[in-house]
Amino acid sequence: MKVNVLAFGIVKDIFGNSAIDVDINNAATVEQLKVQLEEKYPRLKQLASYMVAVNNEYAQQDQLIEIKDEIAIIPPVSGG
Amino acid sequence: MKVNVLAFGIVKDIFGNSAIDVDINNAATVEQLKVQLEEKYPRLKQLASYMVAVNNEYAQQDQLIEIKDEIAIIPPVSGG
Amino acid sequence: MNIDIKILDMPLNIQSCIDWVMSPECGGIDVFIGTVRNATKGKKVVQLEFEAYESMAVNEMKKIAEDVLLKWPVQKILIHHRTGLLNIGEVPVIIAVAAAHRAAAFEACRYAIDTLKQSVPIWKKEVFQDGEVWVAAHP
Amino acid sequence: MNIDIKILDMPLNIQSCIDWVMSPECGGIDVFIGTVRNATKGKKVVQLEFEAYESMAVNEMKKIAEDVLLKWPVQKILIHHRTGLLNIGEVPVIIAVAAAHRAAAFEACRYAIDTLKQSVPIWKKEVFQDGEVWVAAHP
Repeated sequence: MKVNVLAFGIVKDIFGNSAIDVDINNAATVEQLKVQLEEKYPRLKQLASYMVAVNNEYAQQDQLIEIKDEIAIIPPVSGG
Repeated sequence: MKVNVLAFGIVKDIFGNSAIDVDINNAATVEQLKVQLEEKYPRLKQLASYMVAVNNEYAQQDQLIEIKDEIAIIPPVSGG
Repeated sequence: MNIDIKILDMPLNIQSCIDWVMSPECGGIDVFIGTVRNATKGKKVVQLEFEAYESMAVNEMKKIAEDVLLKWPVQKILIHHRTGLLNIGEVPVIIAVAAAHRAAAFEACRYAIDTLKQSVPIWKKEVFQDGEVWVAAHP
Repeated sequence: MNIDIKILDMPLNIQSCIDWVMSPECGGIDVFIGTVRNATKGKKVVQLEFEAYESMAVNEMKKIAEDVLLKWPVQKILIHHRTGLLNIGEVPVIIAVAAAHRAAAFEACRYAIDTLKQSVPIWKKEVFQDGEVWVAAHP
């Protein structure tokens, strides 16, 4: 299935875009999405860390991704 | 010698005035001044505590009082 | 309502933030105001740019505020964060906490800014004369 | 000068206090604002009256500010205290501390208000509907 992944901060630079479409297996987990993204965008692995948010909440590695989810890549935050 | 003693807060009520003149011995200490004041104004002893300031500084019990000193009775502070 | 959370792309108004948290029941207000410093690690900063994942950032800021109200006897808490390009001396964040007693106001305000910096999806880019850098992105 | 100490018998101006401590080198400002509460120990307060031994109070406030500059990496500290009759919601005290990093600002501001309440010769009289009381005078 195709999901849309939002990018912020440095991840926008890495993707070259503020959102990208990614083809993932049905019933893919957050971890599987990360592996797939890191293959296509190796610079993700150079970050201090990054999280995935699903529907505006930080997601666990084993969380299943569903077609209608709002997915976002969250590099280290630095607000305030 | 005669010294002028400033009063603040509840001590103004106790003295009935914002300053009083007190006759003390030459070379009297802060402690001796307190004893003398407490004899004349027993309500001082009912305070939670009180300090004497000499020339805008908190004074020790054994500090000698001099004729030109600015003396003030400092009941428990409650600013802020 | 005793929580006010906002992400704004215009200058924050400090006085109106303080006015909002004041109430006849409160005895102390602690306010934290972040400001844009002119240097970082000895290097001159020209501007800062703040970007937010707005819907999620508001969520996370609300969680912080709700946590504060659970953990401390606090009457009101306000968290405003600005986005966009900021010059030196401008204010990216204001947190104001009103409580009957000052200890709660201080502790809650400190907790709120510390937690905001850890969990709220907002990013800061430092703009130098010779380039720019997303803060904290790399080890 | 990096210390601003004042005792005033007119309303304190919060915004101008904050403006005074702000500087391009500072990254965080912590501000404590005392306000007059409408009740104390469950009893309704009508007004507060603040009296200061002004010359000594300014001395003691300066000591606090100088202590702060010795103990913490703080850029500027302002302490303003008001005297006279204050109504509910009015502001008797403002302490603003600017530092490069927020931890110092928070700790110094907390220290300043805690110490002020212990050592600065200022007195507060609570005015109730049925009388008045000098706070903390009696055990």
